[in-house]
Amino acid sequence: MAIETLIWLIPLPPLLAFFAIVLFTRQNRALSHWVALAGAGLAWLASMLIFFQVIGSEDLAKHPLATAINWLPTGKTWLQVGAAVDPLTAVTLFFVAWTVLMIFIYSIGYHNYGQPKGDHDHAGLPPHGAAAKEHGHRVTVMSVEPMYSRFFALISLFAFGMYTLVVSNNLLTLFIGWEIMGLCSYLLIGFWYARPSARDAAVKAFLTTRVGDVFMLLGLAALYKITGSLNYSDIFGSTTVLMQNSGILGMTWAGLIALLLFIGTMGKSAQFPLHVWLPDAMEGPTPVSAMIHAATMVSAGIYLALRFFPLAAMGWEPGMPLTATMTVMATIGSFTALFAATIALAQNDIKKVLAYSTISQLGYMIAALGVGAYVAAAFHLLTHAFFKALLFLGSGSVIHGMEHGVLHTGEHVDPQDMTQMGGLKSKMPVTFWTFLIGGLALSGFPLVTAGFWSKDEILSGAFNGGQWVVFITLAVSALLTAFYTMRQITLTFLGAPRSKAAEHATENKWVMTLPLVVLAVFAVSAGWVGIPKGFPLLGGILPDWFAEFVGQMVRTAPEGGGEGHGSIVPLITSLVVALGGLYLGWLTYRKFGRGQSDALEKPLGALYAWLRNKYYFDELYAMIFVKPARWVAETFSYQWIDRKLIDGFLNGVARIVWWLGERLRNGFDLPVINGAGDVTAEGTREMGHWMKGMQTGRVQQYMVVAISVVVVLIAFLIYRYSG
Amino acid sequence: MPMQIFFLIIAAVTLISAAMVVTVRRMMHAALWLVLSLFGVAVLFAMLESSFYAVVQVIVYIGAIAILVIFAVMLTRHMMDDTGRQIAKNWWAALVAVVIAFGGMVVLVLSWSRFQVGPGTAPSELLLLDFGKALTAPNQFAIPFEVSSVLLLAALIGSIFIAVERKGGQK
Amino acid sequence: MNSFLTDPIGFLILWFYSVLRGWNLPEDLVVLIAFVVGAFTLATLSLLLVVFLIWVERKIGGRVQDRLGPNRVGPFGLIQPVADMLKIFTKEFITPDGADKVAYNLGPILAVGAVIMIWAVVPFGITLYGSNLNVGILYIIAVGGIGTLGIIMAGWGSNNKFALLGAFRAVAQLLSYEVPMVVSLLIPVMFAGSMGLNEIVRAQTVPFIVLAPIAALIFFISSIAENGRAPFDLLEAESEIVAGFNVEYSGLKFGFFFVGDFLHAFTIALLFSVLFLGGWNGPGADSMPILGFVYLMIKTSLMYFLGLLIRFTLPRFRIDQMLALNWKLLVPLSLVTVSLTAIVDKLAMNNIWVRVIVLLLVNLIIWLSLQEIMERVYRSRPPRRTVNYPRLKPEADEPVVQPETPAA
Amino acid sequence: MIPLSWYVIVAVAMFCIGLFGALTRKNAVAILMSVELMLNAVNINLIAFWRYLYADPAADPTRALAFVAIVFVAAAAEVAVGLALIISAYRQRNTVVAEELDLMKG
Repeated sequence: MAIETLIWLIPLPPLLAFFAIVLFTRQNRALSHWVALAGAGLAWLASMLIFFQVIGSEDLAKHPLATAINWLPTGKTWLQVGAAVDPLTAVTLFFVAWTVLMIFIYSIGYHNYGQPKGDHDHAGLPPHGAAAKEHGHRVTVMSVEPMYSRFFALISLFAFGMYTLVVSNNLLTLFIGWEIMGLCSYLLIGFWYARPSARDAAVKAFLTTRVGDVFMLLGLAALYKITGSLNYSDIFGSTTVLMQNSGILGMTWAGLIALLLFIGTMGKSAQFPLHVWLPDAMEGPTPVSAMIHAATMVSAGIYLALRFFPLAAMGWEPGMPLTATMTVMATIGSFTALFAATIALAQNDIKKVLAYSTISQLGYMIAALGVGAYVAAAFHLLTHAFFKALLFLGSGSVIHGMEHGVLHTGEHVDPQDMTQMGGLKSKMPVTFWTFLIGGLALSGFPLVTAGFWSKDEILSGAFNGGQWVVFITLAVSALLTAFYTMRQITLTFLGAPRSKAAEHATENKWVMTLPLVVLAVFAVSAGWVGIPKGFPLLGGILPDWFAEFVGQMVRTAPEGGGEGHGSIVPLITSLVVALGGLYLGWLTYRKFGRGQSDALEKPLGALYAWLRNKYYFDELYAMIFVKPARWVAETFSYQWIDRKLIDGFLNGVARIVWWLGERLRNGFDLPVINGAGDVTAEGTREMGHWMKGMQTGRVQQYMVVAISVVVVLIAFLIYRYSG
Repeated sequence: MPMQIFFLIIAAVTLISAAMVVTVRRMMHAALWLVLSLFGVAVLFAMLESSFYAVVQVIVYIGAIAILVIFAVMLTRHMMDDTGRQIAKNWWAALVAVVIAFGGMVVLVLSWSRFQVGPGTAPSELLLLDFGKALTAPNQFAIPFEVSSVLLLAALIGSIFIAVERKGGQK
Repeated sequence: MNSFLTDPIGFLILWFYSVLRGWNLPEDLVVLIAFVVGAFTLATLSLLLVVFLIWVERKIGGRVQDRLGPNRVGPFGLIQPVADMLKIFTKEFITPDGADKVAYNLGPILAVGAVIMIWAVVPFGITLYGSNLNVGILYIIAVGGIGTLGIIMAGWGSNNKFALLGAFRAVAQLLSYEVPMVVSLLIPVMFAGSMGLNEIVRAQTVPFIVLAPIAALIFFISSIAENGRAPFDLLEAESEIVAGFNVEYSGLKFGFFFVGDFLHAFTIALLFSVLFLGGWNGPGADSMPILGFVYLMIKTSLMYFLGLLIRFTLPRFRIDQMLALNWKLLVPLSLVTVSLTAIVDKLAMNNIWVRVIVLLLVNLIIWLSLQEIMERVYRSRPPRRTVNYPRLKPEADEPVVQPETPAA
Repeated sequence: MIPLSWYVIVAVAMFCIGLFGALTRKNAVAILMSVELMLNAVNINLIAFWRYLYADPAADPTRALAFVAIVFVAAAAEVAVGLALIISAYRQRNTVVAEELDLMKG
């Protein structure tokens, strides 16, 4: 089989798994997860084959591994769809395949496969636990998820969407994959649909991302209108058309389209001001759906932004002032990074912290793209996917362990509340060490962790690009990141247990810890592929493979992967903020005791409440958008337009027609039409009566009649035409 | 000349047995005469160098239709078996009409010059393949072919429906 | 002389032609005489073969049923059929009262004639065939219809209820089983691209049984049914309708049915070998046509033997079972097989090995799904009721009720 | 050689015989048989015309053959349905005389 064929085969196994589970195996839990695992595993295998095939090839960006077929005829041309693998795709494929496979494995454990059925469990609600006997005592143990198979079907479909998006060579199939993921995200957030909060969150996520998608669709339409194609290579080839002025805000077409597509990214990757859905998305099955919304799907937005960086940066060279679109990206990105990091400071829910951290890190990447640090953004995308996946799975593991404790003790505490934890280090060692690695990577702990290398590159990109404001914003948010990460680790794992549940928390089974370990390995080692050449001491020990490989994607490597690493300022900055943030966090929270209020609450005062309530954004949106929309729907549309105007008009028409109908009936219908009908019927009956005699029921008589007619006819015709 | 004699013999056999079909009193014999007559038609087909239809004639008419007719005769034999008139009373009127029709048509046939032509070139061996392709080619006979298969299916279902013995309270 | 060694029969035919031409006869007449003589020879040989077949069948039947079979007349009882023939020749012809004489006498002739007519198109060797008819397969089916006609005539002409019942059954069975047979024959026709038996044999570089095992099986089963032998011998089920359509026949007329039956069994084996086992194909058959004839006879004998084993092993079907087997199993199966084979064969490359593998795979899939479906059907049926026969004797541990003796 | 008109005359004669039978026979089965004769006459005609006028490859020789095939199909369908009707009528009214089957009399 040609390797090109393999590309478009990648998304297929999960899709088949989805259908197989939905149609056939949904009654059988084991079969369902095996089918899903087989789908994910095959896709993983194919991805790895492709990845290792392409990393050796020269000049992959110019000649990507591609295959395409004609799909829809559009007049004289064909709309082609196809799959292609270029460096960016290869790298994305790599982390997507790994993280997806790990989620699948992890989910088996998280949904309590092998545990008894719950006593009061409902489809649509999280499992409540089942009564069981253990060493002669009656205890409550975890119970298996009631909609186990459905979950695996949904994440299989999700994986299909992600793979489709990654391998497609055109915007159409990318958009299809994008929307499939949107659907899956909706279904997974609302997985426990019997909980009102989950329902609301699902709707919120769906609608919020839809705002971005509408703009993205506009961008696609504009792109198709202008370049006549949705293929990446065709689009990037038609520079001259795209550089024309669009007449809107004085932007070029390229800039305008890139801006529209970027709004799509904002929706998907939860950038300010469309970030509000992501924290609420944590209503899904705890770590797994959260992880989808944090490590994989939101990456799709960044992936799109990376894809369209050439469009955004069209006509821009390193050292020149940024284009309008890039400015927007840099502004929104860096603002989101700082803004989300501040909110994360004040959250107590272990997942909410990570959710805001995700928003913040995604902002980092956008900001990096905004200042032209393309490779750095891609690099951070890769490392972030690994360590954030690790963190989410780790938090899920913690929650799972806490749930075990809650069920065991019967104590009523929220298993996600960090203030109720503490001391889990000894209870859950594997989780602790892997979580620690993830946390350090997130904070950018120097030299060993992947996060350090990628973050350092972003900072140096901003610094070397001369974007001071961006640089400082990012540095501050890096400090905050390190701080809240350490706060989280300290509150969760260190110190003494602050609840009985925490005392009884236990380590999880290997199906949950194995993915943690695998991801932890990547969280450390993924950084080694991109150590800049110019880095003091370490630079050049390992080749800077990443920059060379992904750097092909942009014509000129804009930021100093190797050469540009002139100044030592960004390095020192990142060292200081990472270590400083970590130390401060530990210092502040190491003494946190049971029932205490947060150490930041007093010094920050009113600001803390703002942070706690996420700057009241939800309330703001409710006031600006939701209430007016309700008013328009309820009062304006329904009461005024619909009831008064339209109904009144219709009633009037109906009255007129009624009157007219009555006149017509009495004046025309009854005498003329009915009369004619009666006469016809009467005549027909008379005629039938008269002709009845002909129908004797004797076949042969009929035959005689028929043949006589034929004979007469033929004779007539011969007479007519022979003479 | 031998071919013409052979033709005359076959034609005579065919027509005489056809005449027997419509006149003979016992239905079973009529059916057997029918078989002979149909067989004569098959030979005529073979003489027209259409061996395919000659064989198909034997399969369809003798192998299936005639046997079905015989079957029906056997099933309904109690009523009509060999007793009473088999021919309508005013058969002579029909005979006159038929003879007139025959005469008229023969006159017609003999008066057209093209009816006197001899056979043209012999059909090629590959004709059967061409015929098969023509039956399935969409721009030739695919639709009539499909329609006739639908007709056969309808006949199949219909005759089963008609002939099936209904169980229970059928009036 | 060389050609005499490699192809003695073909050599003889050519020699006969040259002799006739040497007499300065017109070409048409030469061909006519040659065909008449050939047909006569073939028919005679086939009837003589029956003498041998009767012995084979009785012998093998005996062995299957743990007997010796004929062993008195001649070595190994070889002359036994001759004795049978003598007996049958000397029997009286009985024509029952009220019989339809024409039909009654025509029946046995058609029954044998239909079988012998098949031989006219069978290619026994490269040079050895009666007529290379380009619609050979259709011809075989048509001739089979004539055989049916013979049986009906016999049954009806006998003026006997049982004979008529046998004829009814014959019509039901023979007409029904013609359907799957014709459909399964479509597959060799499709593979060879011709309805001529010679072309079909030539096309079998790989025997068609490898390409279409299911079609071969269907053909085999339905031709056994066409033959009316066990397990499909309900047209002459002696426990129900005495001897079926031939109950009123005696002497040589009965013998004709007998001969027709035996010859038909052999002809089935012959056709199967020609259509599915490669006919005269075999190593060296191209250069030595007589070898091809030998190969064909070996294959035919094997198939004949298989038919005999089936005949002596399986019990008779009930009539509903017989019809159900046909309409509910063989007809749908053959339709599915034909359609799938047609599609797959069209898709498969021209490479013969690809075809073999792909078609075998298709057949396997059809077979497995058939098994699955049958299993489901039978599982969904209510379990068969077991009959509790009344006990004739009280069991040993049961107390035997003694008739009470009235108290004195 | 045999001229085309011979075949056509045979076909006409056969058609007329069939017509006579169809008009005069009382038994429904016999009427059916007569109809078969008429259809066969048509087939003779079609094949004869094909052989004499359309057999050379230039004249699209498959046309007439397709017609014959359709006549065959129609004949087979007609017999199947006709016989089923006759047998059904025989079961219900115990007769196969066409004149007595006059339920449709007006």
